[in-house]
Amino acid sequence: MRGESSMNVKKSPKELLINNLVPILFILICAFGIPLSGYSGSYLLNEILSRLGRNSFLVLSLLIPVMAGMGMNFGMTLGAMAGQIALILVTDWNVVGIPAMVLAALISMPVSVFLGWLCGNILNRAKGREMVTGYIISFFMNGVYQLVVLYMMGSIIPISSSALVLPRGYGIRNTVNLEGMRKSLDNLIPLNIFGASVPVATFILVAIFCLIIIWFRRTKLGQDMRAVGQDMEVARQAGIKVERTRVLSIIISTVFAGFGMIIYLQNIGTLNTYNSHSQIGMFSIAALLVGGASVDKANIRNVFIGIILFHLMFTIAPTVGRNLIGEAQLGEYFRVFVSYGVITLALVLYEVRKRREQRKALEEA
Amino acid sequence: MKGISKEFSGNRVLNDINFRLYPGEVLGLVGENGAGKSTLMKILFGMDEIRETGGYGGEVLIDGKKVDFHSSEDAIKAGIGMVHQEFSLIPDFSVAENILLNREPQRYSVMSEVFGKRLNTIDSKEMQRRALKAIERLGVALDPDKQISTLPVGYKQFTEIARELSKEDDAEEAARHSKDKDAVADASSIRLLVLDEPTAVLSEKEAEALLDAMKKLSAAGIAIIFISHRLQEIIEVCDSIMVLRDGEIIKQVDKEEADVAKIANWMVGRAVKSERVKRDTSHVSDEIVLDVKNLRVDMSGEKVHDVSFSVRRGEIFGLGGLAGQGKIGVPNGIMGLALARGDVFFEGSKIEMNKPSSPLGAGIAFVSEDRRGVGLLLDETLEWNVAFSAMQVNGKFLKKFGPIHMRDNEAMRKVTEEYVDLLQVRCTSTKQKARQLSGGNQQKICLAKAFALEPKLLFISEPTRGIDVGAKSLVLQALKRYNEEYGTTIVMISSELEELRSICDRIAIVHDGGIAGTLDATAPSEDFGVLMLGQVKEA
Amino acid sequence: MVLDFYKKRSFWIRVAVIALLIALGVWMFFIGKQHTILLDNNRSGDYRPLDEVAVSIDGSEPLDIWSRMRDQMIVTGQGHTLTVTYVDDNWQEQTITRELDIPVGEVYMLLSLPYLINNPDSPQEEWLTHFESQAVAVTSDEGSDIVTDETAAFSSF
Amino acid sequence: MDTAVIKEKASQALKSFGLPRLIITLFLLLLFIIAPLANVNIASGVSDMLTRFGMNSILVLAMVPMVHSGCGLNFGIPLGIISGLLGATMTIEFGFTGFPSFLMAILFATPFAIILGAGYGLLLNKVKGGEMMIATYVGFSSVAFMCIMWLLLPYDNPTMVWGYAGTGLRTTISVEGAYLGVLDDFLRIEIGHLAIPTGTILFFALLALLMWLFLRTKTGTAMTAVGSNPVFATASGVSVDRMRTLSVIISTWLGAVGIIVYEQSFGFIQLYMGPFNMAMPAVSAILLGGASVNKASIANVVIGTLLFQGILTMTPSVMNGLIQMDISEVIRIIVSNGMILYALTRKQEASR
Repeated sequence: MRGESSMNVKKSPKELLINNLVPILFILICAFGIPLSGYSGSYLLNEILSRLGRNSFLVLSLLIPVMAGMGMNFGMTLGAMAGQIALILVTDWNVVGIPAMVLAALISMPVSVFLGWLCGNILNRAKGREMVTGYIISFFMNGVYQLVVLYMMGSIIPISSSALVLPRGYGIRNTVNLEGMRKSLDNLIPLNIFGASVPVATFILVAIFCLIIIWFRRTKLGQDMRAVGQDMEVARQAGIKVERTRVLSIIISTVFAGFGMIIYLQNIGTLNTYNSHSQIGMFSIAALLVGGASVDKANIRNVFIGIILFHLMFTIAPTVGRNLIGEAQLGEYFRVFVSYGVITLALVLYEVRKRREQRKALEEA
Repeated sequence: MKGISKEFSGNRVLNDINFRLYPGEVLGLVGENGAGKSTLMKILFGMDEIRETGGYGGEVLIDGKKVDFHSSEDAIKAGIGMVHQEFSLIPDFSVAENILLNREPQRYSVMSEVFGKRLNTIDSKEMQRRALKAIERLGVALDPDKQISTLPVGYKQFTEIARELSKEDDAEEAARHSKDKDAVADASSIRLLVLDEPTAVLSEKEAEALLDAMKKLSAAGIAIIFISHRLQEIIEVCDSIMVLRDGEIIKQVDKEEADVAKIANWMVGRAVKSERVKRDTSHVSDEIVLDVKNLRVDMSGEKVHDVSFSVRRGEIFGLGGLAGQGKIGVPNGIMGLALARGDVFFEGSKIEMNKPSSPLGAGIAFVSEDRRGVGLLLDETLEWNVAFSAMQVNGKFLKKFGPIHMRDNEAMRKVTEEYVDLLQVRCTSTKQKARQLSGGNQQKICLAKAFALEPKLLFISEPTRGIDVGAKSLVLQALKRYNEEYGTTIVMISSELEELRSICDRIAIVHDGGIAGTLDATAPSEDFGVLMLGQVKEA
Repeated sequence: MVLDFYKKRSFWIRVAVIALLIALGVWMFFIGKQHTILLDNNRSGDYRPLDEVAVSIDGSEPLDIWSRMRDQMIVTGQGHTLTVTYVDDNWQEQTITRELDIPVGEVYMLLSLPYLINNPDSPQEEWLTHFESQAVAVTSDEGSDIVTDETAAFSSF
Repeated sequence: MDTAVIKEKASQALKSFGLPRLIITLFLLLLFIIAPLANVNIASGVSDMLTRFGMNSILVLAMVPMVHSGCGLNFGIPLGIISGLLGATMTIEFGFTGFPSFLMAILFATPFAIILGAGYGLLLNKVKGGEMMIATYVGFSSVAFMCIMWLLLPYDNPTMVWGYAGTGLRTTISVEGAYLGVLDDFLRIEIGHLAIPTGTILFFALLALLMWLFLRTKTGTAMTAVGSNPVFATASGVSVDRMRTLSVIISTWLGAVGIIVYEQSFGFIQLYMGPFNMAMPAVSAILLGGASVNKASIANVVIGTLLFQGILTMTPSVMNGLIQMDISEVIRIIVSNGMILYALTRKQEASR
């Protein structure tokens, strides 16, 4: 409702262009790239549906901290780590299928809550630079994650399966096979259209999550978060517990990121123990920004547009690179460049706009 | 309120204040900046700030019962509402959301049983209803669905007042929902509303609507304390008027007895404490050294619309006026620190706007009112603070090795020591960090910085703000001596009229972004008071 | 008073929710856990192996197990229906259907077919026993090289 | 009175030293003390530490100018590294050898560093307040962009391009025959296990001295003032944007020189994703040396690099000797990022 009312404010076409520069750029890249890639429509559809299924949950988990004015939650990696630890344990216990996913989600929850609480409290001490701090936290926690998974699992935390533990007796192997739950959610309700399989059950979960977010916006806590996000001082004067609200937003985001990671990995089917999580934050954030979100405004529509555009580019880039220059590697690098470039561009546009608005506000006062 | 007094670190800002207020009475509270109005209201409102600085003396009685608020929430409970000068509104929220900020009516939700009450959903219909109710009481046309950031200032003000009014509904709600009878007794409706300069930012029409609203509220039995600098309004709407000066009640009268001139006199007319110091004006010539024409400055809170004045060589020229009227904007605009337009001529040549190096290069220096923000490098040594500007502008304190200009630490130390002695700066060494000095000594360092530039013209803005009496007179003395010894022209900007009158030759009063008039410093204080309040006398 | 009462209530509700979640986890653990049942057609005590026997669990495709052979079936969850089809001494095809319940915490179970067929009504413990698995041979030895490089994920994404 | 002042100064000094730095210093000392128990030769440990100090110190020094001008920590140092890589590959492409190749590498890198640095500086001026996050991503995107360029640029020296394709640079290129060890071996001191790369350390000392002198010039003073209080600097007629851009250019150039010095000691040019993770160690080293987001000195550089590289060299050998478990990588990640986190959260605390 509010989003629309702010859209109604008249904007010049130039401003409209700048505000939507990132999605427009991506539509152009895709429009240019799809014919060059030579992929069939059904292949692309299949690919997009599957990627939409596995990534939506992760990207949606970013929305709540944006609402609370904390920017892109680079700390969502922490949730991904919690999800992965849960998956390793579940795999070791030989649990498979949907029960394995539910169990992993349940195990990841307390870990995510703890990590989110930690992250939120650190971010409260670094107000105004939440993003860079969150980013460093994710690196820092990666060290802790390695300490746990590479050194403590199998030695302190009992892991019995020799398929998981390194030959030296402790530490988890590079890859963990999730054969037991591979696509168990995606294929729970089978459906095929135009030769593309649709992960119906996953989409249902995503839809439920969307409804939760919409409902959450209308709760007292959601309202408080929006207030805190817009003006911390005013919110504090009105008696809202600013710090606590911010921590809660990060906790919620981390927990859902953990769930998202589990959904993501059941689709992939293998867990790269030491690097599945490390880039997930970046790709999710890039996707959200591609969808037209900015550091202080993001909605569900941005999520889906973003995933579709970003992953379309991701799918076609290597073949376009090969067809254009004869080097698939080039396409790989190109998509890496674009992911980083998009975040850079979106951050720069946000900062420039913020400064412009500040100046405007100053002139008006 | 009885016998209220308050000290800030030994500085008595309020002294034995007594007043009474009846239901439905509108009390106008007037006084110069720093007269103690805000402090008084803060005490009434139980602000943390007051307790943290050592509490207050005297007592506050409501309905004859002594009260002691421990927080502003207590004050709200007792039915006191306050609308501050700065808006505390969330820009992207609607009017209704802002009115009921953090007091939103909620609907029960199952999730709240698990995750706590904050997961109750917000009842937007009820919110709408209650917002409308408050707006209706205020009697203005305000759409509760409008987004705050799209509203003109006046409506923002109404939203804030409506918020205070809506608080009594909370009490009712609480009483209705609660099974506990005690809560009902606890919850009283709003009795007293404090409006701190609500009309300062309003257009005339908006202000009128606000005054109407105030009359309506007072008719409904709500007492109002109205703080304003617009005396006309005060006289129009208030039942009685109280004038504060230097922390004391100068006068409390019914409105029938008051008129603008009288009030103005009470406000500024100080018992003549400081006799005007004798000045040697032999070096003052009639030559115009600085000529400002149609200056316009965009500076937040200190906008200048159209200011023209000229300063003679060698004189001390004062710029006075109430806070927020634009006097601070003048030097900041000329020095290129705030966005400015207009023509400024110095010694006949034009000064480029929005380019600090232009006035600096021409020999104009500026001591900013914002010492810590603009005036000093808080984390650097005194030597840096004193010598930096002169080094960058005049190329002083440098050793030259061909094209390379190295800092001359020895020269910097010397000049700093010189000024430390001259201005009696209390510091352990010239290597001390500026942050560690007291306000008065920081101000002296700012002066030293300006003197080190050896300017032909010196702007000095609020030189005595926030420093103690001893330092005050020292700073003023130093300025006067500097002016007399070197013939430097000084333009001094101050909110304290007496201070200006004590050392300036001529004083221009800035009101509403323009010059209300220029008077000789020896003119009677009532004349200044009238100018300050915007009652332009056609000369 | 009111506050206290509320606090208590919400406290208990929270405890109940947490207990519910834990219970859900335990339930998931049981219904999702995989077990390997080794179907053994070797001599067991006095019972000689059968010539040919087909085993199906929970209606799966029947698995033929020849004499003196052992095969395995992977099942998920605790309770299962076992169907054993064999040819008896009179060349008559016989079918035994039994419910089996894998004990908590077991991963490998050894099911002795000859014993079961000869004692179709005996208690489960007599023909379904714990089996200590040897370490499963790992096919590849890739584990020693751990890649912890943050950039490595690009290719895998 | 005097004793009180001294006491206060002592506690101030302890505070500014910071708990994490204290812990890490003690940890490093402990490592050296128990090194003999783990059969680790202290002399070779010190040599390793000095070699790595020489390799990394200039990259750490590159942090100083931007911190001084208030641009924060230069997470965008990969941009400078890219300039250095361009210089390094060009010097090999044109077939320079020996010490001239080293000088030529720096010379070739300089225009790139200036152009890239200027562009980067202008960008950072537009985003004041959000520099660090954007710097990080500018670094990353430029690395990814150069990945494409390394494949496409028309290099054809057979020592550098992929053998089978004849185009596209290899991931690692040896600098043997070019400038391998030109500084390390200059006046090299070897006593038993102890080896000191004198030339590299002298070269660092030279640059550090130049930096020290620069910060004492009129311009350098203005730069520091810009970082300390930009409004004050503006009020004194200094152009804040110009100073900031200048600092970014110097920082970028030092990054370029830093990577070339790194390569002459390391022996290889690492292209593609190589520069990707170069920022974090440099940033955390200077923070470890006691710098904060807005204050840094040459001493911070020296102390920080020694401590950081000391931990990096001593932990694996000692740990391996003691418990046969190599957790040095994990310690590196936790220490370096923990240090940055500490710095990011500290200033806020101080201002409160």
